[in-house]
Amino acid sequence: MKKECIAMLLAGGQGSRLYSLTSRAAKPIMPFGGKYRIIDFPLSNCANSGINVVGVLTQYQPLQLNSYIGSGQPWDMDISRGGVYILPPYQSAGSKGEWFSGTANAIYQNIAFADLWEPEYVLILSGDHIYKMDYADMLEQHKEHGADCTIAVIQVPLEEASRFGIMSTDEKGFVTKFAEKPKEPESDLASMGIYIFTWQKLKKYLIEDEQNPQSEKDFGKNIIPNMLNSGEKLWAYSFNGYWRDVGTIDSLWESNMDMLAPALIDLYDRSWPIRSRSPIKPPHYIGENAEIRHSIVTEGCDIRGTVSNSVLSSGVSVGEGAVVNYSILMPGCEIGKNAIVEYSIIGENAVIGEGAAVGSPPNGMSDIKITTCGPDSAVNASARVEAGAMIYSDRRGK
Amino acid sequence: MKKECIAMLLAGGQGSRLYSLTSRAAKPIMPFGGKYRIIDFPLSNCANSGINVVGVLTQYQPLQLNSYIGSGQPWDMDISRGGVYILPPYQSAGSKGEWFSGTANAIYQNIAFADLWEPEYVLILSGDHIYKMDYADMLEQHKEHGADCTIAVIQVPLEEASRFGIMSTDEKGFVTKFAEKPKEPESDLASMGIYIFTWQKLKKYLIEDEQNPQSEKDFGKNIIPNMLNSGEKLWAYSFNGYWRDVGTIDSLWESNMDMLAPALIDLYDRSWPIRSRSPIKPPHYIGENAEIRHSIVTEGCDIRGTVSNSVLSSGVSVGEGAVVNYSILMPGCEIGKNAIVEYSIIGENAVIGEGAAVGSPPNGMSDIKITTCGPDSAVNASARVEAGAMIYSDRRGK
Amino acid sequence: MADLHGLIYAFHSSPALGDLVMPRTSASLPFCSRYRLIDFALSSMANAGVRGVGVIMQRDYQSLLDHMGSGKDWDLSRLSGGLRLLPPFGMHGSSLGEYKGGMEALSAVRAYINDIKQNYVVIFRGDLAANIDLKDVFDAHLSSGCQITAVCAENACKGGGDIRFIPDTQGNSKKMLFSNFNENGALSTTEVYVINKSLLVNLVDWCHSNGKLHFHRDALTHYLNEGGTVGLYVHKGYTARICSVSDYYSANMDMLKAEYRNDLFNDDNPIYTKGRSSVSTYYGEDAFSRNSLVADGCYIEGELTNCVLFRGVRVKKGAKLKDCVIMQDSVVGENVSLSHVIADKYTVFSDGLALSGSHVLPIIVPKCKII
Amino acid sequence: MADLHGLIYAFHSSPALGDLVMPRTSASLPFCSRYRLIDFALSSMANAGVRGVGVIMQRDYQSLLDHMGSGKDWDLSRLSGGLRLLPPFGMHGSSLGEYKGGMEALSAVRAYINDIKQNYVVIFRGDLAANIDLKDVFDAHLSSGCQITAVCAENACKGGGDIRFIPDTQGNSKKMLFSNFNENGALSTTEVYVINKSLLVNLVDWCHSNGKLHFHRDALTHYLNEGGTVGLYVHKGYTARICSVSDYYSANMDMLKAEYRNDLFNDDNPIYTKGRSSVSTYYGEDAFSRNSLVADGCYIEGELTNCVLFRGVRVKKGAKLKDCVIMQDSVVGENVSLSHVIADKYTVFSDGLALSGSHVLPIIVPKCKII
Repeated sequence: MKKECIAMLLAGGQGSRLYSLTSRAAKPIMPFGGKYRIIDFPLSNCANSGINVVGVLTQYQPLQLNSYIGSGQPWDMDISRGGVYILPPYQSAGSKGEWFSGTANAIYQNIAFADLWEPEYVLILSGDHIYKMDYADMLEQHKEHGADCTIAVIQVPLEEASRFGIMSTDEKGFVTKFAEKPKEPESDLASMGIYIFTWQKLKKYLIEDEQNPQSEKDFGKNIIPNMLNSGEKLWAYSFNGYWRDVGTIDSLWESNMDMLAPALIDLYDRSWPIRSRSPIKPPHYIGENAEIRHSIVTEGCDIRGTVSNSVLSSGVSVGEGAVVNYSILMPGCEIGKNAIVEYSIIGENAVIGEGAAVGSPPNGMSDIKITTCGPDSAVNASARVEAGAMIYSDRRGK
Repeated sequence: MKKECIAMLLAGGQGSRLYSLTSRAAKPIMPFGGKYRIIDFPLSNCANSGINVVGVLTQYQPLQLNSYIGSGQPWDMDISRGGVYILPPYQSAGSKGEWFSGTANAIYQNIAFADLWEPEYVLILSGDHIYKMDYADMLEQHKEHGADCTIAVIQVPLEEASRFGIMSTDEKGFVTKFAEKPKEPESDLASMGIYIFTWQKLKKYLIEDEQNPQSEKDFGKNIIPNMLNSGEKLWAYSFNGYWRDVGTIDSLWESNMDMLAPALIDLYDRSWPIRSRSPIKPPHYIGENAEIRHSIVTEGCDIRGTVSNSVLSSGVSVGEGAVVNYSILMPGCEIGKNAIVEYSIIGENAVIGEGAAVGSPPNGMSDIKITTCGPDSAVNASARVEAGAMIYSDRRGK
Repeated sequence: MADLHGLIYAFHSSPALGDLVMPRTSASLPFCSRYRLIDFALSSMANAGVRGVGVIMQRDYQSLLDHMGSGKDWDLSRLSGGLRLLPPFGMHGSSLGEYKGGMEALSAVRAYINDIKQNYVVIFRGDLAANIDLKDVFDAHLSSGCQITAVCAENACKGGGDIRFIPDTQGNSKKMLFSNFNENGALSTTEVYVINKSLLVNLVDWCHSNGKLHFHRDALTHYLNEGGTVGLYVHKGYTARICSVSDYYSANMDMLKAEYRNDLFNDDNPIYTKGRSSVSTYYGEDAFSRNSLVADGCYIEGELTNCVLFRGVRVKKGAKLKDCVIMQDSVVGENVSLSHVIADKYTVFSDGLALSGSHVLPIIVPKCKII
Repeated sequence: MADLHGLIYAFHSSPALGDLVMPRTSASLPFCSRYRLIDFALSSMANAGVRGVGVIMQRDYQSLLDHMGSGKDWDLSRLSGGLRLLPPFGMHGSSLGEYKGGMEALSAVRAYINDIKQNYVVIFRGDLAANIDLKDVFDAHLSSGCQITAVCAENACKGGGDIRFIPDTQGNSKKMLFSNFNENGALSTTEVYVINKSLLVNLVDWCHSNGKLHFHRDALTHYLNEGGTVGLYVHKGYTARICSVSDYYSANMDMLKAEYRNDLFNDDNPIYTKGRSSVSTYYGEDAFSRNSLVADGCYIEGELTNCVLFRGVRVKKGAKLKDCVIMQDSVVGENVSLSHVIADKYTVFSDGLALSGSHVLPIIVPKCKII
């Protein structure tokens, strides 16, 4: 079954910089922006871009990811000639099986999957970015410039450039230099970690890289530099829209807060829907004495207290007299009566006891300390959780 | 989401005793009986027995298995409160991940999956048996006798008993003794490898067994003997119907031949349908000069030669003048003009050249030697493949 | 898997619902922010393990077809059984108007009823908002030994008819009342019935050959006259039949009360509905909301008090909504002031408009109207 | 994803098909062992990347509903677009009989046509057995600059009408012929058209306001009279329109020829159909089969020569079938002898029976008949 372009989504990691929040499930299905999970963004982008074969490479707690993706129906990908495929590590004849040891190795181990579709191009995505992008447009440029690899790039403030893979380009837009997290960045063009490769070319470099015992088997550290050194044509695809990496607690909090500013990224735009799997919940209810302002609220919530500048996923309850401010409440968490939650991320099904106080506002905006409570964690009634603290899951046996 | 009983299907192994036939895909999706794959039998039995949560534990080449099972729709299991779940090995917080090291370990590693459904009972199945069984009836007996574990048993000829796990029972039917492959069997009641456990009880034994470094983490060798020694109640559920293990070349051939004797196992019975995922193929065509007798033929076949006593999966072609006798032709294989195929198993998409001769009839029925050609293998025109030979896949690069 | 087959009456458009049923039947009326009335019948059946359901339709059923699709959202998309839509077959020219009664509708799908494999049938009105434990009803039916069991509401069914049963000492009934003349202990029927398939077939045939069209007036009366007994099952939860604008309005307002809402929508017996992928609801800097139910996908910059909002509604700055029901994708312009208004789908209220109805006579704005 | 929307005429039951269309429309006629005629229209569209398809139905469409379900088997079960069944809406009492022509049918679904998001529409007859590369047709339509393109068959469409177009030097046409009077180079239309949506809407409105009902006689004639040009696309593959018993019989017999069969059913543009899980076909010890097509699930102990068997057919010992079409789940008893027989679904031939028709006049045994 031939497809011009298929996508491979790297959803492998635990996302260990998110600490307690990912102790129960992989980062790509972290709740985000109320209604979503992070992986909804790349999956919806694929569907909207007309790419209908997506391999999801994963080896960390795949059960929830598996159930979440299911048949792919919510993203309109439950089709007989394509779909979303979960690709775990596996054993094969004469091999005891190997865990994915790097981003490039993960693709290497799934060459057979890609070959099934006889693709001309392969799009490599990761599961921890929030953005809307038309991959078809990127593919157009890749073809137009006869590139072997096209890398999506975005301008970043020069002072932050050393956190990214930084590209230099010639006047036409071809990449001339690539430096992974350079100390002294020569440009402000950062790689977004989104690549289109001409498949036969990528396959060659993947197979070569496997032979090199020194290699970290990583796209940014090995494959891209190797291609550049060998004189392959690498095109830089410029992207101007909203794009955030949500790999840390701070960036997760910030990008959720961004969702309260529809000018940054318009999720209400019906021409580019971000789709998700929704639980079965009645509408949300705002109580007699509730106050709600500048916030996102999802079906199944029951709000009796005061909520402002916050993002509430489905099935959250906020008791009478409680105050929630600048916080992210993930699905099913309960905020007890008269509790105060500020500048915090509360994980799925966590329970904040009556009158407890979690987190506190910063002294000036540069000093924000986000407080986190892991999924299923509990904060006792009237307890005080200091700003920046991290409560691990400890409540339930499962 | 509470379910009284869920099933866990052990589809893990490569099935290495099938040699070349399983070099590309796991045993449970080995084509069988024309229309089927082996896993269709336990899956259909589950559906017909009203069990609609099935975890499929696998770590060997899962891609084809994954695609075959898909959303579970062919078995009527694409439901929102249940379904078929592929369970590969995985990493979790603080663990590098572990391959399944035995049947019991595989279930142990997926305790969290089972607990999701809060089951009272767990049915353990394997992916290499051909039979029709009403698990609901077995569960009834389990409950009726207050058993901790119920083992399905079948009478086998005493001279073959040493190949099985052999049970002795008291006059009521409770198991008093269990011996894995005993040299001198005390009974002719063999375990079919189908168990129902009271889940909390099984969980306890699984957790204990994990602590024992000497254990092989196997149901037959460890869990069942441990339960018996600890005085748990083990009930033997007697089964009288057709049941075959298809773990070897000989047994795979024999049980396919059994399908030509509808008196043994009635697949045309609409009250207990065995369902499968069908490829999209037109009806089969029997040519002007073809002869076909005592055989099973599936959609998409194109038969121009003579076929007798054989089982043909979908999309098989048999050229003019070719003779196929006592053979199993798996999906998409091609038998060239004037070729002779006897007492053979021809793998998926294998090509037998014109005028080639594969296998030969035995001298007397005790001396049958089955010839096998692996998936995608090729036999050159006019070549001769001796009885009992095994051709490995070598033709195509994929 | 219960030995029970479902039949839903979804052909009726109650005239007292006025403009609300112009584009649809009563069963496909949107309700409580994200549901349609028929979701209650479908979900009650699905939750009881009913695997085969026939939906009797007649005209104006496009919105029902769109809503139900293959039945997948209720797990009723099955290889055998599943959801079957039953337009009138083989009735060429015989009845152009709406079915005049339940038995006429059942006669029209007589062939389907005949092929039902289950031994028992549950009949459910598509315009009933009630989460009924049909497994429990079915158990009661089997243990009573009656050939038909009526599900009665503890309090008279809101907006319901007056048909009641007088229980005997066993809790069954041999007497049905059509008037609302007060008789002690009489129980109102919700018109949900569990009935032996054989009896159903007999009653359909009897009515057909005698030219009788109605379920209660003809079929049940005949059954009781012949000495039959009706089992009575009392459903204690919230029950509303939606036959008029006032029924519709007050049932939506009832949903603002946690007691009623939690009774209809609970995790043990969820009410399923067609999925629609949408974003969460956004409340702006100056938004204000009190005692309101809001679905996903809304964008609220104005004020809501005692309102029920469906998906994708936009309430612009300065708008004030009180005691309103606003259906899907409607837009309320800046500084609009609405009270006691029911706005159908895709309504647009232009900036500055003011409309005020009353609890007794809410104003209905028809579908797609721009005012 | 093509900028092309599909419309399928599935309301027609051709009278010359007699008993074969008693329980169904022409579009839902079973064909070639496991298909229905409408599979060709649906699959041709699906293979061309058409994502939205409306199926125009009128009466007797239960078998179509059952066959198509949500459209999943053609990958037409989509979140937006997908398969829509179009019974006549808002036509209360206006037309009880069958639509008299294509334009009347299109008028009845005018609201649906209006909402089509794509700029081009492909119209396909549900009774046409042809695997047409609509992507290629669409490309030809776009490059010709014509507002409408007719798909013509190289040889006159078997069983087809006589409507033909005379090509000009560019390969387009300004002249349509209704008679089969011989004119050199005239091309027969398969009645598959790609048409600009704007033109389609105009023609529907013009016909509606002028009381015109027919596509060719009224709409196309009007278009040509006004100076319009029809693009011509020649489809080279097998093409049969099934309008009579003889069409039906010979098209099935055609499928025994590899040339025709491989043209209709090829791996590049597969014909999809509703899945039915069944066992493989079993041939017994004494079975004999020559030049026959057999679906899965049959159980054959007798003899077949030049036959087309559908799923689940049982042929008992000693039975001899020659030149027959036997539909799903029929049973042919012991020593039955049949030649030139078309047996509809669930037919039972009792032991020893002999029936013999001719190629010109095959015997039709209606559905569920026991003889």
